[in-house]
Amino acid sequence: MSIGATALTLVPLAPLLLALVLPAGKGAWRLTPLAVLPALGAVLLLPDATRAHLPEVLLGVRLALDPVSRGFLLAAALLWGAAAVYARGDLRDDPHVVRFHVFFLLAMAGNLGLVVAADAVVFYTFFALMSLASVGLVVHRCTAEAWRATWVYLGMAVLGELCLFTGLILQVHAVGDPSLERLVLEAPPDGLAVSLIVVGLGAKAGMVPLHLWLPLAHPAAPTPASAVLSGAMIKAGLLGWLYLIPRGEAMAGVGTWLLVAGLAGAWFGVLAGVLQQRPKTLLAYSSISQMGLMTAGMGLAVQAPELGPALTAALVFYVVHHGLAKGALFLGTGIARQVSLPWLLLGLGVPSLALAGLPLTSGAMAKSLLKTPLEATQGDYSAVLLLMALAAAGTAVLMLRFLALVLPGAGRDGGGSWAMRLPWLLLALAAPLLPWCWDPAAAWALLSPGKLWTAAWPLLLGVGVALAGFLLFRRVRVRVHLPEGDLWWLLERAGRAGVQAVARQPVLWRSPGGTLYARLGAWLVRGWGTLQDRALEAERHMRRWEVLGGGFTAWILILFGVLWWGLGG
Amino acid sequence: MNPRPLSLLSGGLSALLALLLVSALWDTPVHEGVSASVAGAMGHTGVAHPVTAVLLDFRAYDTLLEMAVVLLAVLATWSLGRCDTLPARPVQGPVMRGGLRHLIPLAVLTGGYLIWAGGAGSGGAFQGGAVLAASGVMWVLAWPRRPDLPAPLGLRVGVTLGVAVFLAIGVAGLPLGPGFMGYPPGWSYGLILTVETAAACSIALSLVLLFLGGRPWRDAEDG
Amino acid sequence: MEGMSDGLTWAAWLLIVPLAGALLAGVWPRAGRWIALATSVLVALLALGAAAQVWTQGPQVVSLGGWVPPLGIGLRLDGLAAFMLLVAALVGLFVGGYSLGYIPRDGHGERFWALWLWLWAALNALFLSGDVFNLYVTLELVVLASTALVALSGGAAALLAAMRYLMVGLLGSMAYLMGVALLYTQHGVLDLGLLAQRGGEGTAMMLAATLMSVGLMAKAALFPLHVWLPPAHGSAPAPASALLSALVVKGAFYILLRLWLTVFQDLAHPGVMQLLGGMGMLAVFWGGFMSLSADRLKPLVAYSTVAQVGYLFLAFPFLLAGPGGWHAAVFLVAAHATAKACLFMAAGNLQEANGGDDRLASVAEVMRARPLTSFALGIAGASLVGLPFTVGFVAKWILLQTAITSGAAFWAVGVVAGGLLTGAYVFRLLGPAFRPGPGRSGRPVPVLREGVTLALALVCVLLGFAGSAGLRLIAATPVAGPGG
Amino acid sequence: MAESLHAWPFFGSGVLLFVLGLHALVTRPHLLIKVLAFNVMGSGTFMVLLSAAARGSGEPDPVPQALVITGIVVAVSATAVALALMLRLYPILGGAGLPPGPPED
Amino acid sequence: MEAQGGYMLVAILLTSLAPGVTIFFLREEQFALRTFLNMAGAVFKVVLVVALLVGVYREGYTYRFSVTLLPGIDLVLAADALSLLFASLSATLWLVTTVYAIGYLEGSPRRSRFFGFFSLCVSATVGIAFSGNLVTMLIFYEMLTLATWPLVLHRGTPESFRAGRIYLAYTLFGGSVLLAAVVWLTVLAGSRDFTADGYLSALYPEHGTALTALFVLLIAGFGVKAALLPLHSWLPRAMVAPAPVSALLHAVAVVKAGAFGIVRVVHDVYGIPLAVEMGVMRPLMWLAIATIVYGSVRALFSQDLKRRLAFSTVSQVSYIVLGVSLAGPLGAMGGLVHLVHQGVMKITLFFCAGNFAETLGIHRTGEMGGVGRRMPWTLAAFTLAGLGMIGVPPMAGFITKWYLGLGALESGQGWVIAVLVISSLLNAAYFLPPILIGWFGCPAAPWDRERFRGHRLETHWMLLLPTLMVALLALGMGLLASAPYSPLGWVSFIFGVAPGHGSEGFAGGAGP
Repeated sequence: MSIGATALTLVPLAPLLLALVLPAGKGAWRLTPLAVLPALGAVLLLPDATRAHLPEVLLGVRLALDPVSRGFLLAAALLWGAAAVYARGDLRDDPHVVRFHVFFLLAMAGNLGLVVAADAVVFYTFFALMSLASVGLVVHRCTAEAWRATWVYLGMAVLGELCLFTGLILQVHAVGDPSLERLVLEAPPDGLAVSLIVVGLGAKAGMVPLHLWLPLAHPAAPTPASAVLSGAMIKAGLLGWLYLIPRGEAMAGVGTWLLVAGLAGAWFGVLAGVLQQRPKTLLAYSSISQMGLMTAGMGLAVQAPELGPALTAALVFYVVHHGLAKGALFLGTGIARQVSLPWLLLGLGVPSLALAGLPLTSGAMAKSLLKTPLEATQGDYSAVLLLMALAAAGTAVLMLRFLALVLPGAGRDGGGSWAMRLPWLLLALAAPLLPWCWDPAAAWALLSPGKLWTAAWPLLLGVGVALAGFLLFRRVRVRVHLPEGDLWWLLERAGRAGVQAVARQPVLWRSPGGTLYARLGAWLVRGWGTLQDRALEAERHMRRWEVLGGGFTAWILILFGVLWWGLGG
Repeated sequence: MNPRPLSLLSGGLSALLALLLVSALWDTPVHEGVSASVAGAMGHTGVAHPVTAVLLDFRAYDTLLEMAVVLLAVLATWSLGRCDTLPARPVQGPVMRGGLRHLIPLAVLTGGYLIWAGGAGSGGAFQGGAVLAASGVMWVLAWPRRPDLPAPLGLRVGVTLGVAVFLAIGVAGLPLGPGFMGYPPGWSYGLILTVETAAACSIALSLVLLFLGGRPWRDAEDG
Repeated sequence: MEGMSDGLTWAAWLLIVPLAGALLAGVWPRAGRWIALATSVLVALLALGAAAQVWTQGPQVVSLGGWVPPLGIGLRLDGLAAFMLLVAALVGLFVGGYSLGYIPRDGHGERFWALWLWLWAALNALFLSGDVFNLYVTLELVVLASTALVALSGGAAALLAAMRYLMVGLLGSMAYLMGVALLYTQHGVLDLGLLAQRGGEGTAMMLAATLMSVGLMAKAALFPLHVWLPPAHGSAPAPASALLSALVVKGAFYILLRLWLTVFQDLAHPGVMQLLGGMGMLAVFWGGFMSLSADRLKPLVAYSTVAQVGYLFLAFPFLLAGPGGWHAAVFLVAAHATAKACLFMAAGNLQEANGGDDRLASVAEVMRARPLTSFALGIAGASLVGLPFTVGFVAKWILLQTAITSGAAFWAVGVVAGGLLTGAYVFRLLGPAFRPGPGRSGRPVPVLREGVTLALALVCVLLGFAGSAGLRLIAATPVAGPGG
Repeated sequence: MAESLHAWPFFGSGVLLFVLGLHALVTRPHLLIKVLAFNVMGSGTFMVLLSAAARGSGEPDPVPQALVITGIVVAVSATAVALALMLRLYPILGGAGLPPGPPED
Repeated sequence: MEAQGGYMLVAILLTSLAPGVTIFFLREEQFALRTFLNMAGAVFKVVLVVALLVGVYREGYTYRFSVTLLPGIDLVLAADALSLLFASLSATLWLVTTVYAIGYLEGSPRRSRFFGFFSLCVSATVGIAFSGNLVTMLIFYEMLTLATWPLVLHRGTPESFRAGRIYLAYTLFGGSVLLAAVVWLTVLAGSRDFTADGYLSALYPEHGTALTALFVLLIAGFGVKAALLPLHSWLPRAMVAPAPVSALLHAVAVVKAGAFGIVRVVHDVYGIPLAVEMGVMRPLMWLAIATIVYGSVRALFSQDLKRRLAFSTVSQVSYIVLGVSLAGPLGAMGGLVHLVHQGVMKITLFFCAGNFAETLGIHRTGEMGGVGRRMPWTLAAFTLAGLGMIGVPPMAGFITKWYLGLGALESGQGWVIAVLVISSLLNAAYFLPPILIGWFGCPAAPWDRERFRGHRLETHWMLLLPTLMVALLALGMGLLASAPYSPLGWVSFIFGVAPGHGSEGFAGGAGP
């Protein structure tokens, strides 16, 4: 095992081992942030195409690091590190701190592991570990709201996993080898398998019809948990798509489907988000919207294989950008009350506007990276580009609504330790600095006027619409309020009604054989009793001498008769 | 079922059985049976009368078992318990006793003759034994006080004597004669006679004891 | 077929020793217990010798007193007889050992030894005899000895049961004798071999067959005529009921089988055989059903004998199935004899420990405190049901195998269903041992008795491995005609 | 057939005795009558045996006679045991008939 | 390699038979001797089985011991790869369960009787594992009934008697049906040893109907103990037995004996090609599927923890039957490997259930709220095993599900995966809630019978240690599945496929 391979295996292993050690040591939970170091080291130091292979473990574990997974790993590592440091401060006096950190580390291991996985089975293993461990994070506060969110999240996670499992097994059987490279290249365009994979990962990536758990889980989970959930974990779905959806003409249908779902998600996220009251729910809807954009990008990449590499690079950058920005926003919301207004303005303002695509920030670069390949090719993607721009405008409106919700509460409680402020500010700084250290050339290109304008007009439009909206609502005084988890709220109500309806029918619920079995049992016992009495009576009767003697004579005659008849009398 | 219809049914069935038996016996062939070969082999038996030859030579084993049956009957009755004092109503008056005083010696004499005559004519151990037993029974009835029978051991030996002698002679046949229950050649008449006398005495004693119906002595435990 | 001298010696000594023992025990009852022990050991060795003789030199017909059968009486020392002698010796040995602890030393107890040896002598004579009339005399010996044994315990129930037993016995013997008379009238010969050669299908032969069969079925307690058995075996002292159930009932079946194999083989029409088999099956279910509803230990075991006798009668439908069809039923005799003897001994132990009351409910407490006896009860019960590692399993296996090879699958279903029913009442017997609550060891029972009971149970397991040897011994029976 | 004809009365009476004995044994509850009936059946059988022996032209075949003698002795001993048992049962049953049902054993 | 070392097999049998019989006659208070006998027997058996494993794996010896029972019928003990799989499972789990039972039954009455029958039962199971032909398997199969019946009755309460009666009725019925079938088969084809692809193909054309009827009888006979659908209802009722009994018997010995019997019948008596040709595989698969779904649904609705585990066993054992009925090497590998995995996982669950009941008096899933705080280690084991049952990687259950899925696809019935998915869903539905409320819920009512409060360990060490050992074993079997000595490795050795990467032809990939 070369150093690279050992380092690579350490990426998921470090948090796992720490999670196992945690319950034993008293204050060991304070070491959680250290678990991220191997991942950071791997991102920065390990060359591309580092391979690790453990033939003995599971069904033969294979790990690999390539540009795509490096990007995802960067985002995940930074975000998990920041959240871990934040959590040290946030949950210091929580009675179940050890339990939280164990599940936190397990989820981290799952997330980091699936990023570096190079084998379908390994990917699925870490995916399952991440989703089940994150259940522990969502339910941590054990409030009614948390339990409700947990049951929804757990149900959808398990369903998603099973869909993924079926899709994977179909693909692996077809290709005959679970390694991801071969799956992507050689997997036959089996509609069922791919749609199962899309749905399975879509549940995690918050694709529109399957997004129900997101707005419920984020407000319920503790801040570091929801930061990581929104920043890193839902990205796993996207990564899965990148690895598992085979390219090629036959996949055009899936591509368009993804595109449509993505755009719908983008729009739905914005519309539902604006109507929210709580900042974290709003951010959740913003994640749905952003993931929608990324899904659309994914759809385009699948639909037009020639755009594949460029779009993938764009998606990777978009993931990093969104991860860091969304993480900063969540952490900021967490301590909004303990921080003075100017710090808050800086710490939240910059990442939120970055998300909206403010020029000179990672947002603008992400959106332009996404758009340039579309403009370059001959296919007319103008409609798509327009919709994307409008979505960006929508995000701007959303972000302003978010700032309106958060800023008034600034500085109310005071205090707030540096351990919580530092990671938040660090992430916030990433928004402006990221384009420069990612790809300086492209960053310069962004400064050209044409590019500036294409980035700026959606922002200005958004600001205009936001101001108009703000003025309108102030006068009309109407409180339009969409309940969190929109569709789920409807489903739940319908479900409860259905259960009561069923419960009212007495027939159905009494166990079908209930009385039948009881009656049958009683009848049997009675029958047995009478049978026994009758037999004893017959026995006593047969014991009488006359009956015995008569039987003897009769028996002689019967036997003789049979003999006579038999031998042809 | 009250007895009425049951006996009718049983009667009908028995009648049917009778018919069957008659029809079965009707067409059985007439045959000499074994009498020819018995006559042929009489020479070796040393006994003139064929029945006695069959009884004590050809089918000697049957007779051994038959005497064993009598002995077992006595043992069985003894195991049922003690006999009460006999007879329930003793015969009073001198006639019985006077008559018996002459009759019993005569009966003993005839019995002895019957045993002796068995060799040549009809007679033999069982007939002689029966007559002796009859005299024994009459004697027991006439003198009703506790019969002064010999001690228990004596009784037991007496009863077992017949079978024991016959078995001993049978076993002697193994080395000397032609196998088990076979008499060494030339000795058969003498041996048959001894067997007959021993058998007669045992049978007589057994029948009298059977008449008493139980152990004629007090055992250790039945106080 | 003329037997060499040693064939005769084995057969003769097997008759002489028990007879001599019986005579001695009769004359000298005080020493009855030691005479009986010596005799049982001797006879066991003789039985082994006879079996070895048949195993090596094959079957022999031996004429007594040097007179060849039509004149004299022949003894048949073949596989079947040797096997039955072995079974009688085995059960006799263990019952002897058991009785040493059971029979009190006072006067009343001493009569048991003489009666037991008489019964054993009678059974040996019965198994060896090759003459129809001689069989009648041995049957009478068996009836008288058994009646005395049943009446030994002296209670009202015992005496009545003995009377009923004697009446049925005599009725059966009288019918048997009339059959002999018919045979003699028809053929003028009494030896089984010669009668077999003459055969014939006249009404006389048919009526003789019917009378003799029904007489023997009454003595073997086959279903409709079984009513005398439960009170008789129930109220007899434990060693006596062990002997009665294990051997005496089998003696009548043995003669019936012998007759249908030799004398009446021409009459062995499928219809009759199915009828006998059918009555056997009825007996299995009736006996099983009555055991299920019996609430006392000894009647339960007695009714189980009625059921198991039913299994034996399956030999007849298999008679026509092909060569050796009936071997399975004969092997079952050994399986049932050992298991039933052990069950009765265990029942005896428990009854005495429980102060004479053998109601299932109250016996359970004693069971729990006596591991040896309960263990023996368990193994014997398992052998009766035919569970693995016991001789019962091997017997049931061969029975099923014969049923299936004979093509008559419904017998196989009957055997399996019967097995289930047996399982029901055996586990009803064992169930109480697992109830909670303290065990009460009750009155002291000599360790010898419990030891012997367990030893016989272990023999049931060891015999499980003697399956092929047993079958080979039984097969050494020269039978002309279908059953050969 | 001639010889068997003149043996006919003996066969007939033998069978008659056997059947009468059987009928009486079956139907009459009284124990003593049962024992007597048993002896009647016995003599019926012996009659059949002897008439089979007497059928022949020459002097009768000795084997059945030996059988009959043995049979008689066996019958006697069986009757003796039956009577002894009956005597023991008499006080218990308070009458010599077998009770209809079994005493509750 | 010629057959030698047959006495090794007898020795393995005796290691549990001899102590078993001697324990019967020990007095209650001879505690030390009884424990020593038990432990010595268990350890010695494991050592012998390991020796056999090495012998068969490395040197490829064959072990055979036979004694003639009847002319033409022998009692044969033979150690091939398949039998060693089952034997090693029973041996290891017996060792663990003995420790658990000693801890569990401390101070309860009638322990000599318990451990006596306990050892008899394991010898019967090992006997079934090593039996070389159907007759021997039948004999040990019925001996298993005899040995387990008293264990079900052990508590002596009225409902344990009712359960015992029902158990006996079912198993005796099964035993009789099996006896009839084996006799019929022996009459048809003679009593022959288990051979790789069965020995009945010669009889097929003309004895067609007889062979099908025989197949039905054999499956019914073994199905009783394998708790197939119509014959399963004794299993949930037998849960009244003490925890170690339900752990070893109803998770490992009895249920697996039935499944093992079915595997032997399909693979080594009929042989896959013949079974497929006769068309009996499809109905068997439908029966297995029906049992899987039915078991899971009933488990969902039963509130009592052990009853839920019992129904889960009913469903999980049918995974094995499903695997076999898929008639392909991969499906069979999935089924066989589940034989071991389910045993280990289910025994962990029963141990945990036993710990909860013994320490906190918890019997219903509803009462499991907040158990995580009071007994974290036991609940961790319960979680591991629960996730394993659902089939979540890296637990052992996933390996089975993976191979069954591939097996289904390989034999053309891809839709079987839907069944696996539904079953996993149902498993999740009845395992995850208790786990979640265990870790995160709070106790509804204070635990009435709380013992071992304030001890260093959460419960008696003899209860906790075995639980953790089997939980780690379950995790290890999943994690190190491709190692040669892991169940998957051993099953691949049985089928001659390279372990790892469950697709044929794909070499395990050279290590770096």
